[in-house]
Amino acid sequence: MNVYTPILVLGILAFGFALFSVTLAGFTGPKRYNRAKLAAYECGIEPTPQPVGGGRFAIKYYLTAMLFIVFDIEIVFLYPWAVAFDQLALFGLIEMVLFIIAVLVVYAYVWRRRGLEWD
Amino acid sequence: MNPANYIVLSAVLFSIGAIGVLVRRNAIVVFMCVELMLNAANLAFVAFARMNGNLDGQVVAFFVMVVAAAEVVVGLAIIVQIFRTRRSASIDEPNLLKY
Amino acid sequence: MEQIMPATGAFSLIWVLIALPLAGAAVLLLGGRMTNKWGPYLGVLTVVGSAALGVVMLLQMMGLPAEDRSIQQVAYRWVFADGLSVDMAFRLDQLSMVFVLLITIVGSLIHVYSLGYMEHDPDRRKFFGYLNLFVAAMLLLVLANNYLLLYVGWEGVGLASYLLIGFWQVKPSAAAAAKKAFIINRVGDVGLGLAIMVMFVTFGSVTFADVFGQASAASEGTLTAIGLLLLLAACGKSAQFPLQAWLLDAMEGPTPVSALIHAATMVTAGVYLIVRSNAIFDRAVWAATAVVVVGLITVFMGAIIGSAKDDIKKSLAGSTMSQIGYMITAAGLGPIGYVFAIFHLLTHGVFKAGLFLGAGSVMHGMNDGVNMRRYGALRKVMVITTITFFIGYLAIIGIPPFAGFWSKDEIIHAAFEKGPVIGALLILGAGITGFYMSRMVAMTFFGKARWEDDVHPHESKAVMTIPLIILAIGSTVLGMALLFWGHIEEWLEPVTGIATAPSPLSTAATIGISLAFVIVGASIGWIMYLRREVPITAPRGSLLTRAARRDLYGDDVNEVLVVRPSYWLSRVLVWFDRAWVDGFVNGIAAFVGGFSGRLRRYQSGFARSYALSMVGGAVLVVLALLLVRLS
Amino acid sequence: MSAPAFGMHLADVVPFNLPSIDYRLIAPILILMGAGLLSVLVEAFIPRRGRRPVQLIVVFVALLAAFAMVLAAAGSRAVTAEGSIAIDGPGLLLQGTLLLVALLAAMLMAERMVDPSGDAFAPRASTLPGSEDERQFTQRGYLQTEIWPLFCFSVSGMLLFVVSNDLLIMFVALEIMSLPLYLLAGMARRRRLLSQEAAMKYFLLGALSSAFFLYGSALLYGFSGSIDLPVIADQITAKPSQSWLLMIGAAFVLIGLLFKVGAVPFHQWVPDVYQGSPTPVTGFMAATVKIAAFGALLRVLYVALGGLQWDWAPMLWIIAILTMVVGSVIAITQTDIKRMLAYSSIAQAGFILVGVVAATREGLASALFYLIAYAFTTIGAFAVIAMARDSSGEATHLSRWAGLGRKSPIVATAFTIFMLALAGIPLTSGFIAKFSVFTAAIAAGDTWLVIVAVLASLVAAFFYLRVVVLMFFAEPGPETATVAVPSVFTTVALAAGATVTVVLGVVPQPVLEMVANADVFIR
Repeated sequence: MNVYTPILVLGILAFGFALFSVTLAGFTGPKRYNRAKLAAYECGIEPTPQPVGGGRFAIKYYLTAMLFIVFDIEIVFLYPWAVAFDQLALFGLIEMVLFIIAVLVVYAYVWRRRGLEWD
Repeated sequence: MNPANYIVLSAVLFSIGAIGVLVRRNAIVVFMCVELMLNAANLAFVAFARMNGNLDGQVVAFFVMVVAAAEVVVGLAIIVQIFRTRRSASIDEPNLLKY
Repeated sequence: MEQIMPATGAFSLIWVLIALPLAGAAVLLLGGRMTNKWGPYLGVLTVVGSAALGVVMLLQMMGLPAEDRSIQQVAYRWVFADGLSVDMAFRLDQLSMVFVLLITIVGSLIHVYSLGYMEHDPDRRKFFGYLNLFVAAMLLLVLANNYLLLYVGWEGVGLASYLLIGFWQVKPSAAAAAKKAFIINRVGDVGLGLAIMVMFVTFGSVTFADVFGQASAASEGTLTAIGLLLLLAACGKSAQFPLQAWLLDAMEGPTPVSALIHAATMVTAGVYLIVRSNAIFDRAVWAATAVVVVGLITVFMGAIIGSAKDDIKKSLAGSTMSQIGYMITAAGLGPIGYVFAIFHLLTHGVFKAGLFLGAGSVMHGMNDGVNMRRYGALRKVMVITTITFFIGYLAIIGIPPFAGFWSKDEIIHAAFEKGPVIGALLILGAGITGFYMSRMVAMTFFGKARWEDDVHPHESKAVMTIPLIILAIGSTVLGMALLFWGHIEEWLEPVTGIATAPSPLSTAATIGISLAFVIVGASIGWIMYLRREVPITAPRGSLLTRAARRDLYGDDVNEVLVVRPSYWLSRVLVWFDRAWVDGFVNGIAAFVGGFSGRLRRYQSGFARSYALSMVGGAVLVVLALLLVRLS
Repeated sequence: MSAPAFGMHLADVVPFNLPSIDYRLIAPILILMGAGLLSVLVEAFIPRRGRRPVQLIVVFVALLAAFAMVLAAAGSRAVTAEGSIAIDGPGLLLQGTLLLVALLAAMLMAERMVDPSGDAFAPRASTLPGSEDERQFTQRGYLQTEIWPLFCFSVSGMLLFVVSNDLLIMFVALEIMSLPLYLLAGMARRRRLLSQEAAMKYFLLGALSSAFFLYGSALLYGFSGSIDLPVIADQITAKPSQSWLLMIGAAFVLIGLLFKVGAVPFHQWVPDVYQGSPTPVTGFMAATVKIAAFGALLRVLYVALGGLQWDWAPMLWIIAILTMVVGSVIAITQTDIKRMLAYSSIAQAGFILVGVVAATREGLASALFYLIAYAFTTIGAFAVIAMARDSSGEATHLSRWAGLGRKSPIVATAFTIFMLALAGIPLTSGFIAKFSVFTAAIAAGDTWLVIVAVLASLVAAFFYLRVVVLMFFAEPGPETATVAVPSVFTTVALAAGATVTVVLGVVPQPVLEMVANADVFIR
């Protein structure tokens, strides 16, 4: 049982943090309601009207999605290192720094080529 | 639960993927079927790792995920480009190169 | 094991023999237009240079004792890996010596002749380039000291021949002929290639010395396989049955090419190959027998085709096939015949080159017409050509003392030593030779003029007639010279070995009988084509009606026995050639082409159908692996 | 639960040692990956005008440095990076060849004299074909420089592919090699629809084949408990019983590799992709992918599946025959020269497979020699194709080649040399290559296979020589292509290709010795 205790604790902490933030925001933030905010799903922009039978996304969505997927999935390599970084010591650190530099180079490229700008 | 069942499941997924490649016409769907095949392989790796009692299979699964992501990016780029040119994502439509 | 001497003196220049024409070819082919003016002369000079060098080497070789006459020069190590060691090395011995002389001297004469013959061709430079390339490749073929290098030369002459047959590519017939020659020759090349690989696997080496040295250790089955493969190669290159069909079509090439490549040198490479490989054929009885059979069949096929064609070059081509058939037969006889095969090869190379060049001279005067039915009475306007052609005619039918008599008679004699049937067949062949050659001479130079209206025949220029005269002199004296002064038998004996056997017929009787046959055959030819008007179009009526129409003469017996059957046979053969051989070649081409057209339809352009074939292939691969495992 | 719990700390399961990596031996791979990253940075931070020269410097320096490192490592035999990478004779030989051929290919890709509007690549791959954007970019003379990072990554993948000693590294290398190629295939400046179609087909089918490879790897892992090739080999000898896992796994892995090689029935992408891609890229992948894929195929067959030789030999026999016959036969009726060379490359793959099937040291050595000879000849041939042009771009239809020999004899002569070499005519590299492969196969007892091979090469010789005849015998007409005058880049590549082709035919000795010394894989 004790193996799972930390997970349980982590879960309680996370839940508590979420509850705390939402509650706090509810008390302290300004409350201005409009139609968009009251819509069923809301992320700040108007839901695009969808043509019958499903529409097509702008190609921009795909580009952004592609960038997200790549950078998101690269992070998977950090997990094994995180688990064993004490055994891997300096060697592991250097390797991981090299890895992150490689990712950063690509990030720099995307940034310079305005891949991160919406328009 | 017998890990061999996972192998069977992965084989089923792999076959579904392969058949999907053959029968679907939309390039994106075909491409997703290929991804399904890769993930079937991933499942097999993890299940075999469990059966063999070593971690190699799980390491492979990590790498495959990343490679698959890279493949997605390249594939989407190509498909999007074709779509913009031809206003269609059907893989039967580009048919200039033959014989 | 034979003794091989290192190259000293003039022999250290063996490589120059090949390098000279090769350099000529390189300059001519790569030099572009600026070599147009002097290029052809350069081409001639390089070959003449090689010929001069060859003569010097001959003189030096004659000064050596017989056992020291096999000279080897290693240029460098060519291929060496995994136990396979092949040098870029040359071997000059008595056999290759005579070939070098034949190739370079006849080659020089034909080069000179071509200066006149090709004078007005816009691509003259390229023509000489290819011709030089051919000479270089042919010299490499005969000077190689191993089979692999020989194969290089073998492919080289094939390539040059292909380029030259198709030289007048604008004619579709020339393009088709080049294609046909190429395809059939490749079949022969496959034989040689496989033979070399089998040799390598069996003996671990492909040099002549090693292969022949170890031949006795190999099983007879292996040797027979090698022998048959070599025979296949020889059939392809030398236009022997069943790979003979390309030679007739090859006459689409310029006439000097027909003389040099398709009469004097390249087509005899098969004979060279078999004689050179005597150590193998001596131990492979079945292979040797097959050689004899092939040779005999071709003797008759060629002769009959020669009798049937109205095209002067094709008729000569048939004759070439037939004469090479003699050589191949002789080579198949074993040590009894090797020497005479080469002897006949040399004399034939000279007189047939002369005949072809004569034919070229005739065509030159006749606006390139080749139909003998439109010739006639040319002796009045082409005196030198007529005389030289007539000497060549006497040489080929074997009238003493002209060259062909000596060599052909030796072969017939040797054949009788082996078996009376072979000898008898060869004598019969000699009779037919007399017939068709007489027919040719009669139709071309005698009788009435049947020229087309706008043709004004004239004698050719000196640059063309001088080679004709030289070759005619050669056709006259070469036989005697080689036999009595050159002692060809002793000369070649260290390479080929020699043997004699008791013959059922005495030498005098053989000569008498064969001469009698030749004279009878020739007489029929003269009578048939001189006493009656030659129709301008070939008679098409059935044999029966023609026989009924015609008056019977005293020698009709002979006609019935020899001419009629041969005429009839020739029709069958021509039909066979058209319907079967051509059909076969064209059929293969059509089949491959059609197969190709069918197959490429599967490349439908649909990515999904490609994926289907991949997945299908995957299933098959898995099944194949499992089947092998489970079975 | 008997298997180790996943929740446990990693160190409890595996006693941990730091991996030992011999950086000197894998330096060529690292150099090219580094060059790829550097080249991405160049794209990001150097202004447009300066990109091309800087990129070229980066690429050429990296290729030469990597080649120097390969030379420095010559003679090494070691397994490094915890058994994932095997540096041995065949591996180093192929790496060296790959780098040299890639150098020539880079020169072709850098050429910008033959096309009046720039190089062979679209100024912006993202613009629509025929759009106003495209026209403007072309007018401004923009050049695509993003090909260079892709090129570097692809070459690094190839270098890794031929030395990878476990299935995971092999898979990753396969993808690093292929993904950039998919993109490069779609970047042609002219005939962009064809180019995009080629990219899509290449990508979808390539992804399908790598899925097969990966699933096969999974099954082999399931069979042997390891992804290391030598361990798999040990397990095959240790567990000789029939195993479905083993057989299907081996089959799938081989299918993935045979696809890259272009063997029938996994060949159908080859003609379409070769025809549609920009010609320098076609030359690049025709030469290098073949080397890399055969390197990996040989390693898998000889190292991991050596114990199964009696199982895979019959299957490869059939595939080799199919590949030779289908490639040679279909090539006969082709009218597009790039497509014809594509089918020719299929046929050539079949001939190499003949050496592979032999499964002896001679077979391996001869296949290596064949690969070297083939690669240089191919790159040269595509250099010529890139130069023959008309107003609409490259003149690839065969009718356009009629009479080319009269218009530009030198280029036509070079092309003739390449065709003769591919046909296996003596005194060219192709002859020695075919001869050594066929003798190796006969020595291994595959006489019938060799007979088929010889017949197929007979058919193949026909279409190679047809081009030669067409170039030299036909009269040039108004349709005949003109040969553009190239810059020093293409000239060097063409000259190098022709020189190697002739030298390997006339004095093959040094290279034959090299392959003979490199005929054993390390285990």
